[in-house]
Amino acid sequence: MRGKGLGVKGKGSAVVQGPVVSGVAGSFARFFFLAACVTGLSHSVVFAQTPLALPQDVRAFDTPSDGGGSLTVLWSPAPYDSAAARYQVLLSEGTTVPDPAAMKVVAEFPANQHYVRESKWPWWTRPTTGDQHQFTLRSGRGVELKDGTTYSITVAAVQNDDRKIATPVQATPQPNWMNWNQVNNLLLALLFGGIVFYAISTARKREIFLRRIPGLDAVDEAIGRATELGKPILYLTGAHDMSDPSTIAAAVILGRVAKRTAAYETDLLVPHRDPITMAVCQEITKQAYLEAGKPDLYKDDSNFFITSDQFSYTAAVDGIMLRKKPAANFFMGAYFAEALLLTETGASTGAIQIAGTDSDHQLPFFVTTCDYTLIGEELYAASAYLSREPVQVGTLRGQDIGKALILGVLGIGTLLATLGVMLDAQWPQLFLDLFKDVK
Amino acid sequence: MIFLRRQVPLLITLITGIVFAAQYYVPHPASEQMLTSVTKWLQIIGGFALVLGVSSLFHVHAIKIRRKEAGWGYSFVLYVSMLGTIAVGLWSNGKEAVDGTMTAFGWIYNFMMVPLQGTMFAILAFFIASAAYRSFRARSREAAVLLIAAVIVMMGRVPLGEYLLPISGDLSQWILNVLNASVRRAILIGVSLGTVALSIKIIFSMERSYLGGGKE
Amino acid sequence: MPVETIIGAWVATGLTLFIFTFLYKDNPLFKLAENLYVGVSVGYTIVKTYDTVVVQLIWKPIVENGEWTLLIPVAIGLLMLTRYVPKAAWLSRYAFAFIVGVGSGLAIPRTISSFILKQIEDTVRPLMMLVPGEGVSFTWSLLNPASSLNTIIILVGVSSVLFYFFFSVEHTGPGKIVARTGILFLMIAFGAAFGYTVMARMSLLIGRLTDLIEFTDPSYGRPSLWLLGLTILTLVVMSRRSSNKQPKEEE
Amino acid sequence: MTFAERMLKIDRRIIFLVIGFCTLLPLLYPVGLPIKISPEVRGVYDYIESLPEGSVFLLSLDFDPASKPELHPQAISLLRHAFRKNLRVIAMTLWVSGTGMADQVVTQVAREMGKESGKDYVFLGWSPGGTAVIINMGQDLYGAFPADYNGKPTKGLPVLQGIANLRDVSYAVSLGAGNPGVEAWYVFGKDKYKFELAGGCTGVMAPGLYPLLRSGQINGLIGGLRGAAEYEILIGQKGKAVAGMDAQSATHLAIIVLVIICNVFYLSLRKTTRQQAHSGT
Repeated sequence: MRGKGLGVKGKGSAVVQGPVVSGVAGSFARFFFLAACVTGLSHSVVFAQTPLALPQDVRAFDTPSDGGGSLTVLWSPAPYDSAAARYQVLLSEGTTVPDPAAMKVVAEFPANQHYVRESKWPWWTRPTTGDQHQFTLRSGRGVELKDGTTYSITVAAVQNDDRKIATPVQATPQPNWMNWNQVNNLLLALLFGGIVFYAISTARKREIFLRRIPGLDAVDEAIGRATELGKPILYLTGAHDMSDPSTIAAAVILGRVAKRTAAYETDLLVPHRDPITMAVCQEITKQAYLEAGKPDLYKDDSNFFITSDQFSYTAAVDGIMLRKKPAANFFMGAYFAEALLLTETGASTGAIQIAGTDSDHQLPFFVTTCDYTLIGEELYAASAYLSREPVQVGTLRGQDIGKALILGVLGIGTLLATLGVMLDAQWPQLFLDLFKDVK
Repeated sequence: MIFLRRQVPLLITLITGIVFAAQYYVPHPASEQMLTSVTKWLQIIGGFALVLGVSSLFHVHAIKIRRKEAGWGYSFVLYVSMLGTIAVGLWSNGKEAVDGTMTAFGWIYNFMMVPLQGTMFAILAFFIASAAYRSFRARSREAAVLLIAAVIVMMGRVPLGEYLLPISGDLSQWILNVLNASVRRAILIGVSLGTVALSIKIIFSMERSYLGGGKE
Repeated sequence: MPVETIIGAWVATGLTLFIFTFLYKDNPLFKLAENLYVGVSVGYTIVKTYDTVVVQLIWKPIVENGEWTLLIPVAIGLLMLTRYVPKAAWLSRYAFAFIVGVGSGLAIPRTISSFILKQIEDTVRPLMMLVPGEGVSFTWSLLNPASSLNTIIILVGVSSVLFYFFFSVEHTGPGKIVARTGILFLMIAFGAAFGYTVMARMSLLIGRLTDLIEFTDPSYGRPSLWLLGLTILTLVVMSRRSSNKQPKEEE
Repeated sequence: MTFAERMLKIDRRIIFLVIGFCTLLPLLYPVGLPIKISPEVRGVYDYIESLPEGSVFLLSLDFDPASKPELHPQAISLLRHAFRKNLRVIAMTLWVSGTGMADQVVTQVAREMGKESGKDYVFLGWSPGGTAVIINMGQDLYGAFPADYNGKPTKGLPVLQGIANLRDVSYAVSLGAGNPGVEAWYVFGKDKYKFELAGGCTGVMAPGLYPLLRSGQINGLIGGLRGAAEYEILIGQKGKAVAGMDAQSATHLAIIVLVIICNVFYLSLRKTTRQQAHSGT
């Protein structure tokens, strides 16, 4: 919380008059005005028991950016704003009020509360300067505001037995078609969508640079060692089916591994948990052997189905590891609790183990039990790097740009926020509000 | 025909996707009403989706039994237990308890499903222990950092650890609250960008794997 | 104690022990329990789905309140099931298109608001704090998560990890240092996750053993002790048999 | 084979036995070490303490029997606390296989505290759709759950008087073991319907929820059995979680010792192989 006695209006500071605009228009001008007001206010004094006066500049309007059934009242701060005095919000149906004193009291609170700056509205929807009083009345307990009905509404100041009621003003609650508070969210969605589209279309036209993923070097090394030892290679594609991006990535990387095993003439074992994934992987392996120029070495049963049950599958694969003692184990794709059971057995046989998964809950175990781990998005990146498919590469690039933007916002934002505190200024909010989740 | 089979589904995705993304920004009661109805629909469709998931299991095991593949006896056990549970469940009106007294369905749930499912994951405790002894090695500087952090958190989260090494409590609190939170936040932001990108690609039919196989 | 509870205690204990036999090795007792588990839980899901979806969400609202519009989701749901009719399988795409479309649409703004904006908002904090009475100053306390020092650490952590997952920039020069910082942060977070996962798995074991201890009570007839003996005996007999058989199988 | 190699290759079933005993012994002979309360757990407790009588408390038990040992004690403590404060309790689950367990725990605690179904609390049961259920409850509670678990129509239940949707809930706690869980309750619930939210979760989930805790998206976090034990201490009714803490201490220590031994052997092995490599060349 900043500001000492900010709520009390100092001498000479202007009250913003004029029509209340609820849209975005005009907010910039208002904002600078607000900043000027607020900074000029820091040295005010609270007077105790200032005599009561009529609440000034009472304005009421339909609360913007909501689903209806709500009105907002604004009025100017007064010298008597303190915990000792109280404000009442009064309401009645219809446009004429015979006796304001008989209006229904719908809210009552200490006079030093409910300022515009306490509301969560960002600068582009703030109806007026931060020092003004604001109260938003909603349909709920004891009050019912019907959309389309005109209400008279006013504010009374109360101190001890004294009660001063301002002239009632009229307003009609209405549902709105746009929540302007969330417009930053919408802009970001559109911006990011545009970036992704742009990146994908660029990737379709020309090669986009992707850095080499170090884990892929480890893959080659592991296969080389398996060849030296004359032992097979074990490759797992994870627990999910082909609709999961991590399985697709695992299948793409399998293509690369299969090409190498074909070139080195090393045995490849790929036990599966899902029949469809198995069929897809058979195709990929076959293609890889063809590309490596060794179609005769391809065996259909290097890809085989075990069972879809989690622990039975694990027990079977563990059995393979212990019997065949593969020189390298690859764990790509999505994994659950079985991850540890697999990698631990693999480590005990002395195999080189390389993992790649986006299952973050299993990553710690992969990192400690495997020689190399592709962490989270690295798995997708590795697959995009190998496949060079424009949509994949483009998406990766688009996300990179998104991340760069966020990094920039973090840096600039922190700088501005710090300046804001040091200089006791409000203008950094102009930027910071853009990246706030406000409703 | 191609239009009906290929274009129309993509069009449905495009329209529903845009409409429900836009709905978020529209507070009007009409838009809220639409959201209410459609989420209710999604609940019902969700029920059908469960049937879909279950039926593939039916299929796999039915084949096993029919062909008398190795271990078909277990598939038989699976079938019998499933049909038995369904019969008992329907007989008990799908309620585990009526006014606090257990039904036969509740009995199956409490004395079969709960211990079975609970134990399935409890055995992992043993495997973690054996892995701790055999393979949690500081192979690299990174793995060493991981293991040290893990040991501190393990100490700090149990009374004995805090008793033996009083600072471990505060230290693990700091690791979780500051270091861990910052990393998780970065991951969350990265994953969210991925989610949004994927959703956009799906809506604009650049990503179609969800439509699955099936001949055109 | 009611008879069904005593029988239940025996069954629960037996099944728990069957699953624990996996620790010895994969064996028929474990497989039996595992398949029983899959069967029972699938059966349970089917019953619950029927009871909730068909009875509560579809039948009653339509029959009692005349909400005929609910036939639309039913139709969409049925379309989904055409997947098993090869000739009409393409119809299921309409259902998936609808679900995936709505799901993607719902996800975009909500993900941005909850996981991007909210997280940025909380990371972007002033590095200096307004301390009452002292003015603007830098707070060093590590234990206060909101202190200036921790704000900087979080900023460094978030930025370096975000940078680590950058794929269109080579990690060289200063980038290498940032990426290395990122990986260190990542490893610490993985360590924390590791510690917590150990804790979770141990808790599950504690929970199961607490139940087993409860079932050593004479009022249940001490099922834990009896069945433990029986399970071990079975395992011994089975391993004897398989070791007799093994040589033949291996030729 | 060196000593270190031989030690590393011992049968893992010996380790299994060690862990088994480390768990069993403290359960049979408890010590009762003091448990410190963390600010995350206190956040939940304090908020429930601050709620006036008759406030609406929603407890979503989003877990299945696999996480029972961790989340069941949390549910019991939270319900005891809420009932003691005379809050109106709405309980439900998003996980189908947790329905029976959730019903059982709610009924059991309600009975123990002398509360009446329909008047003081309601158990809504399960509904399919995951996140769709949350949105639908936010729009119209009675549309998402036309009837409670026992088949009674939810409209007109005294406990739900004045509640139309999630906006009328004062405090919601999701006890989540995965997805849908705490995060889903924020994204599809609190984000729009503005109720206060806290999470209880398994140890596996806990570290991932800290960013949400820091940013105030959840105002408290009860993590795993340890969190449950802290809550039991806070409400002054010790239960299964506190009883399990000694065993938890023992097993953690055992694992730490195992990790250290593993690395000592590993490093000594690496040293010898390096020396051999040097002398060999």
